[in-house]
Amino acid sequence: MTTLTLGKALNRGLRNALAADDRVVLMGEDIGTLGGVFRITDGLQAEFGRERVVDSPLSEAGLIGTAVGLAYRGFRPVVEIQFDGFIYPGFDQIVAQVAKLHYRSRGAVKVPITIRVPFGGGIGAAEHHSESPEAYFAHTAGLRVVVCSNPADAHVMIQQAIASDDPVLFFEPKRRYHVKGEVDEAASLADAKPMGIATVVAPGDDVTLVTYGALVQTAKDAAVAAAEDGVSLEVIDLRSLAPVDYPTLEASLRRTGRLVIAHEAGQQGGVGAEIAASLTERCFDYLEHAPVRVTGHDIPYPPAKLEQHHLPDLDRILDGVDRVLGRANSLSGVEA
Amino acid sequence: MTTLTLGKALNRGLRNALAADDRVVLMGEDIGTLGGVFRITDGLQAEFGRERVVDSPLSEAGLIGTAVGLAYRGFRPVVEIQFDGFIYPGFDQIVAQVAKLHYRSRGAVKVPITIRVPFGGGIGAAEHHSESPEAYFAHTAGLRVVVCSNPADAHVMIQQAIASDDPVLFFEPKRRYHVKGEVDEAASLADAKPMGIATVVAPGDDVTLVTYGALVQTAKDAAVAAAEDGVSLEVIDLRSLAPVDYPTLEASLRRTGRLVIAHEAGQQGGVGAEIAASLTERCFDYLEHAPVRVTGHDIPYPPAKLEQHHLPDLDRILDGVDRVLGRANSLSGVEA
Amino acid sequence: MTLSDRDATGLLTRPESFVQLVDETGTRRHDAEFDPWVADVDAAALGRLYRDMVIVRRLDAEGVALQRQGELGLWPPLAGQEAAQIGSVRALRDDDFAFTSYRELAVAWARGVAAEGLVTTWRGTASSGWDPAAHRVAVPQIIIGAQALHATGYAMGLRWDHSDAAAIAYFGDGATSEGDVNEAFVFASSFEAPVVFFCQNNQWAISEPVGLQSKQELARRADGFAMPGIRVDGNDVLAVLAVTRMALERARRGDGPSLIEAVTYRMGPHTTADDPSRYRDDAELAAWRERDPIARLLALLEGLGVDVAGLERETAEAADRAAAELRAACLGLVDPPALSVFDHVYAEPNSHVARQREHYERYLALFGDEASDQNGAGR
Amino acid sequence: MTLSDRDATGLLTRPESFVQLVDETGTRRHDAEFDPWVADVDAAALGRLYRDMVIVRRLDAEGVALQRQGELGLWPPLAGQEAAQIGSVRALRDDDFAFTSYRELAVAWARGVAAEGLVTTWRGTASSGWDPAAHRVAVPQIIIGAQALHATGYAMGLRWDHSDAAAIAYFGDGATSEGDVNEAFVFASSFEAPVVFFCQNNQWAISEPVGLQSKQELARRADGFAMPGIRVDGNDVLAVLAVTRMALERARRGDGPSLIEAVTYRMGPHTTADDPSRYRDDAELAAWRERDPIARLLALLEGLGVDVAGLERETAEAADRAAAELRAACLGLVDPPALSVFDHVYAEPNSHVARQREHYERYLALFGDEASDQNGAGR
Ligand SMILES: Cc1ncc(C[n+]2csc(CCOP(=O)(O)OP(=O)(O)O)c2C)c(N)n1
Ligand SMILES: Cc1ncc(C[n+]2csc(CCOP(=O)(O)OP(=O)(O)O)c2C)c(N)n1
Ligand SMILES: [Mg+2]
Ligand SMILES: [Mg+2]
Repeated sequence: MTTLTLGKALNRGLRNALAADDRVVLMGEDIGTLGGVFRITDGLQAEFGRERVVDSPLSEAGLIGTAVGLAYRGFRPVVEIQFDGFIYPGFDQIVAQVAKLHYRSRGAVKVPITIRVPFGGGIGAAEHHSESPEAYFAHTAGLRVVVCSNPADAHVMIQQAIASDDPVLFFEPKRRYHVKGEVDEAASLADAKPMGIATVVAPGDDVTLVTYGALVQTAKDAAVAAAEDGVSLEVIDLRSLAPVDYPTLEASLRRTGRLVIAHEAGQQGGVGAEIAASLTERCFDYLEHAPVRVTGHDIPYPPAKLEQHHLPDLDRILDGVDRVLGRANSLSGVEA
Repeated sequence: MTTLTLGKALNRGLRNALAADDRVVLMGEDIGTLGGVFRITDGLQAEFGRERVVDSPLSEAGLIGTAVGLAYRGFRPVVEIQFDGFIYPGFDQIVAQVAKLHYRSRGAVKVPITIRVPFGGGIGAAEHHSESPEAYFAHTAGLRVVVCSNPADAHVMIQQAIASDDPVLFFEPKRRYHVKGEVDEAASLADAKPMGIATVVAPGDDVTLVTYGALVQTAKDAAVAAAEDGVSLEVIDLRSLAPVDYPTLEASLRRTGRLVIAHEAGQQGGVGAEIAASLTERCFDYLEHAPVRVTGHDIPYPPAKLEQHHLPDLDRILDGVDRVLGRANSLSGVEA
Repeated sequence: MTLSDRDATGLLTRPESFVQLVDETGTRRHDAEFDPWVADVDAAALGRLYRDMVIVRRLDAEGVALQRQGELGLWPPLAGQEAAQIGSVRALRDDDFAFTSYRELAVAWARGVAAEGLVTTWRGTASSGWDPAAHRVAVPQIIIGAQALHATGYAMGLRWDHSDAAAIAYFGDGATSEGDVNEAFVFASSFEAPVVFFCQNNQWAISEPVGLQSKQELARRADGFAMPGIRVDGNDVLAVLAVTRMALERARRGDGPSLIEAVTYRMGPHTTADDPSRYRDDAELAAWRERDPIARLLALLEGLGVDVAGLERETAEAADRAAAELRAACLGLVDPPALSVFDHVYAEPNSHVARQREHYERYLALFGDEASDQNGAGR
Repeated sequence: MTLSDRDATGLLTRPESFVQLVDETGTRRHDAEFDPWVADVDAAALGRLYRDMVIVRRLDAEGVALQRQGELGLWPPLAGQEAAQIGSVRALRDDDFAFTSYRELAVAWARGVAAEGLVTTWRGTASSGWDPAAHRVAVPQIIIGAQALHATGYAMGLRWDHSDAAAIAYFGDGATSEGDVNEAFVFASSFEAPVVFFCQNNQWAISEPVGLQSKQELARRADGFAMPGIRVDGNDVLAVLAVTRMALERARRGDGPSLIEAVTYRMGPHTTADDPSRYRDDAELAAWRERDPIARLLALLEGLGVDVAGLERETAEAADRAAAELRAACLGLVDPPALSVFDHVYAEPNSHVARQREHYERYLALFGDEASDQNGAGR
């Protein structure tokens, strides 16, 4: 076991992937000499050369579109999008090409492209630097969407994403890049838990609290706080948003009968909507209360000084728990 | 009253908007001389000139981006996207600019841009010509998303969308362009029902069936078929997907206790997910069954010969009704 | 629309500004720079190019006919662009890789795609007609310009693989306005990718004349991206062959990308769904008929003393056979089974797709036997 | 990285290929074509340009200091680019409209934006600092290149309004690789929009040298879009003023867009979050210090017999005052009320936002008085 930050765990995972398969190439803006604005690719160009770790011209459509061509040629491109809010110029290439090429070619062309996206807020950044665009991709058939939340997962999941023959949108909770954790660098990938499986990060009986990315830690904190209050939260780190690991969620919800879903992205059409709807379909008879969503507001990401009024935090999650338990909460007395 | 096709009703609505306000400009690929590939803008360039009805170079980002600049200059641009599947190159300008500029500028810059999108399948078309991308936009704060389903609504709603100071994604069910209906061309806009309000198109008591666009007709057919079977469906045409008119939906669902939502778009993170989740939140105690979604599969739009196996149709909607009623259905005997 | 809008590239007024080896009358024009690139092209080779063009024109006509008869959903005719497509595709080596739009019937055909593969997409039985790896032709692209980036990426890979093969990207005049095409120029230039950008300027993007996309000759777009840009008579198969060979050779040498603007004309509608009479006049079409790529080559062959009557007869027979084959393949296509709608969404097993598939299978079973042979070809 | 990658535009080796009216030593170089455009610029006017540049450099330094002291979240320094920004913005008429990126402090300042407006975004109290209509400067753009299309659209509107005002779009060398910028060229050219594309080639896009974006001088990108492309010494305020005036005049005349490449240098980090020592060396910076835009103008003024010591003193005082004002404005900014997070999402009433706002208000009320003055400025 080594103690690594989440960022460094990604760096080591990428390094393993580059070493394991010489068709793996890393591409992105400033990822070479600089090692990326978050230094996730630090040292990799020096080690693997300029044709494996490639500084690209400033164009996201260009990055994704050339990655598609490289996939045609049998490469496994790993593209870094510098910040969440800069993925949209590449949206057409992702949605119309990356997601559809395997289907369109009737399986003849594999598209093992990994698109890494540092995402989410809470870092006091300027506009376009704190977005949570994951729902767009989870709604796009043909893509897999995964999110890591801790160093150990980051290390394994990035390698699994790269090894996957499907295109993977790989979301990294940027505000947790510097948080440390134990990583077993020697562990074999073959034995690792598949990236499509969710993890129960804190067991509990009263409420199932589902989230992903940076909010996993907040949810764990909420479980501790709730426990002091006599409420037992089962916290589940989704890890995969497409497909979602429903068996794990169902098993929990059938026990607790109460579901809270938290994410930073807005509520309307967020990932929480799908999970609430799907779990209501699957577990209706077990539900004691309507699933509760604790999300960012449906607003453009606000200026930094207001972000604490946008992002779900410990208190807002606990308020959601109160709501699902029918205890006094922010909606008490309001017609639901 | 005049009998007009849906396409012609849009044409007349656009004509009214051009005549009413000389800051309204239409822009798009092939909309001038040709009148658009669906002829929705037929005759308008001849009548209003080349600076009001503008054939643009072949670039969707260019179209939307220049529309933003025109909004800065006080114009009200109406952009035609030729087919649903071609909107993605303009996605960045829509999501990062059109949706956010009013917020970003603290209300100083209005963005009264209407983006017209012929959408949906069922026309036997090639790839990228039958998509239902509405959920991407309904998930984007700052945008309004509306869908017309019949000539009368089309005529009024396009004028309302253009008159709105907010950016509007205006979806047109292309496979119903040729369907005729009565339109009151003389009616005043001021008296018209706001585009944000849903319409109960068939009253009923047993099941609330919610849909939009081309499926509204299918849903009405389903109501007729179900009635023969002794089941009374209340069909609601959503009209607005963002925001959704929940009061109308709630009133119905509180009576019926059973909700079916149908759309052509895929299920995962589709508009139906949000509506199911929101109505479960708002009407949990009234629900007799989990809301049922009848949607396109979560697959890239299939080749034409398979589209009837992708799109919800009368039978699939009726199967959904059976499911929500707990009658024998495609999932009978399967663990939900 | 003024004349200058319609013809901003100045073709009609400045024919001398492009590479031409065979003029409209079929006369060989000598060109010190480009002749060497086709020094090997003797009368027999010219005859084969003629044959190619006649066959693809015939196939194209059959496609249109099949569409008119309701056998195909749509067809995007190439008529008029045979020289541009055949001249360029015949310059390729077997291990080069082509990325096309929807209109490059001739490219797919020349790379050996079977008749069936040429029609599946338009009949709607599948979204692609062949295995790209087998023919080294990508799945045709409908999103305008997107394939320019794919070709560039592929070419970057070629370079990193130390291969001396090249990629070629086909797109239209309209496509030059899309960001993707310009970004492809940026990437190709930056990475000195061995890619040839082959723009068929057929004067129209549906109803929009090329002058709306550009007030400058499209070949000149190359300069600002540090590439050579060559303007060629796209109706002169020999000239097209020459410039494409030159550009490919440059790519193989490691000198990077080039842009070719093949000045040609779409003689038919944009697709069978289009009505060009709404936006262009007969006189324009008539003027371009004078520049027909096939007639011109036949005249050249005649001038070279070839028995053109025999060649015509023989070629027409071959073309008819190909057309009959196309028709038979088209009519023989069977509709895919219902559940194949779920095939290949992912390369790896996917729980969500599996579930939806299972649900839909049960749903079909409600209708009894109809659904019996609805199983797809596997995951 | 080889030298040719880093300096593909050849600046260091070919200074003669750009417009320069004042050389690095402060000597006036005469130029028959461009002198007339600045014939009115006498010593007093030069003094005012000097003053502008000194003030914005000082403001910029204050911004960096405020960030280092934790008062601002981020700051993107303009140091080194004063001549490019001041020379161009001072060429504008009041009714022209500027669309900038995040780095054009000097443009906003010169258009009269108050001190507060220059820092709000970076302090994080609002995403914009001024009313675009009041100053005819759009909200600064972070999405690279997007504003080039906005400027073009605005200019199309100017043309349709028969106005003789113009738009100017500021962007960097890196931005030329984005599709949006190239599409802006297409639209501007097609519609003969009165827009000036002003590219500050400051040699770097964060860590990427301009040679990675283009192997060709960026000004040459214009040719393929049928625009004039002018390369100017971006550290020579007089030359920048001249070429921008010329381009604006062309726009006003109805002759359409132009591209200006102002060759300059970002002397500081990309932003205060950046560490340029990771990707560029001191020698490069030192070489560029020799071309400092302010020192050069001072030398010219001295040569013209101006009392430069007096000018320097007086200007330094004005600059210090401006900096103090900036600091005071920054420290005086109050955090916006919590519920203002919901303001202006839409221009019209919106049931969904209203509901979320109401819910959040109730939520805040759970915490008692804290939430009292949390109301926003209205809908
Ligand atoms: C991104 C995108 N926008 C719009 C379309 C609709 N469309 C199909 S073909 C076409 C014109 C293309 O013109 P050009 O590039 O000149 O090629 P040509 O059809 O002439 O071969 C258009 C606008 C599309 N397929 N993709
Ligand atoms: C679409 C997009 N992609 C990436 C970024 C991240 N980014 C911010 S500034 C920058 C470099 C810009 O370089 P240049 O255009 O030369 O302008 P400069 O910063 O040098 O003024 C990058 C890559 C962004 N803001 N927007
Ligand atoms: Mg064309
Ligand atoms: Mg720069």
